[in-house]
Amino acid sequence: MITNMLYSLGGLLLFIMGLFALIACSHPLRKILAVNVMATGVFLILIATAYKQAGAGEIDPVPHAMVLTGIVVSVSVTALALILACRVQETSNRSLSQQRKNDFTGAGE
Amino acid sequence: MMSYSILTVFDIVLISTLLWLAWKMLRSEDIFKAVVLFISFGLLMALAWVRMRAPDVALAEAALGAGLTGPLFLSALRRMERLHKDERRVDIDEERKSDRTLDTKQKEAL
Amino acid sequence: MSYLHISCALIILCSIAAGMIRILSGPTAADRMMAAQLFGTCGVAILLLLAKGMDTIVLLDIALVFALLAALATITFVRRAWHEQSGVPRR
Amino acid sequence: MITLDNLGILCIVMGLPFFLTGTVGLLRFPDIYTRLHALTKADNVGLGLIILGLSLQADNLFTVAKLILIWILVLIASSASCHLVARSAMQKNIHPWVK
Repeated sequence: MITNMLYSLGGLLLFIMGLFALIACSHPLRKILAVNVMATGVFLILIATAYKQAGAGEIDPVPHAMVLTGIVVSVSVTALALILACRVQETSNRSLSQQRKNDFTGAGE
Repeated sequence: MMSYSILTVFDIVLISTLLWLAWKMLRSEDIFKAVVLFISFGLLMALAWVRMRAPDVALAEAALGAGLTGPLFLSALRRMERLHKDERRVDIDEERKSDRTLDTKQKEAL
Repeated sequence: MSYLHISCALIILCSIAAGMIRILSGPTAADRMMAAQLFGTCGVAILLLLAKGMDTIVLLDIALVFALLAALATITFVRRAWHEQSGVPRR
Repeated sequence: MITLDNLGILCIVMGLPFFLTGTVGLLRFPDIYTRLHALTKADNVGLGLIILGLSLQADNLFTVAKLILIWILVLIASSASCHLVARSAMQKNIHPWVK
């Protein structure tokens, strides 16, 4: 019982940390890391609800299946988010330097 | 009873290491350090799944979380830093160009 | 459940927690990556000890995956992400 | 009384100081190459001793074969990545530490 409480508390703290970093940090890569940490916290709580001790009977397999699916989905979401972050930075950089060039040569006026 | 208590000590050390790792990862200045800490975080999460008697989840985490996500983050970091460097190089070129035009204007004025 | 194996795993876990200091304070990027490699090797040892200590033989397969994929991150790092202070001699 | 089980316990306990030495070397040594040396060698010997002890305690031959396969894989992976890091550091002009 104490193990369930311990891991649930750890998952809760991980979720809170990830939420805080998601709000407080501005770098896109760090936001993606924060979302990953939040997802891990949720998985930890889910698995901790299903845990039983070695002699205390069978473990409920439904949360395990949900977490397994969740891990795979989280990896694909991370890959997509990384590509989007790279593309966003590329586009904003290009538009920024283009804008500066226009300001410098006076073409924008 | 003895092994139960030693398992509880194992849990406490594992969870405190995980929380410390996550805190340092989310509060570090260097983004590369955060990515390396994330790889280590994935490895330790696999140990936590093993401890929760979920070896299927641990297998998925070891293969995907530690093996695939880390290289994805490293590649994305490389790409973003290269873009950043290119952008800075454009700026430096512009500064040089502006210096040169200023010089020619001054020479013409002289 | 075996008391000895789990306490050995606990000692190696403490050694991992000490190796984290090198990730936090590594002067170059390679030092941080090497500490992550230490996590891989020690993780394999912990998994093997827990497989005996918790009587779940399945953990050997997870240790196999660990052993294969711990090198992948290092190789990706060397091939694609290590470009700091190139050409600068360092004492 | 020396049984196979006790011999396995002895090997496992003997493997632990190698891991601790590897971590201390990683923390205390002065540059990349010495840290690589401590990490790669000490940890692999410690893992080899632990695997030897676990094979002495194992139930069947299949488990022993799997344990030895894991050790060979760890050896290959860690020596390959160690070599890559060291060669790449040499190419980046990072000089070895001299006293």
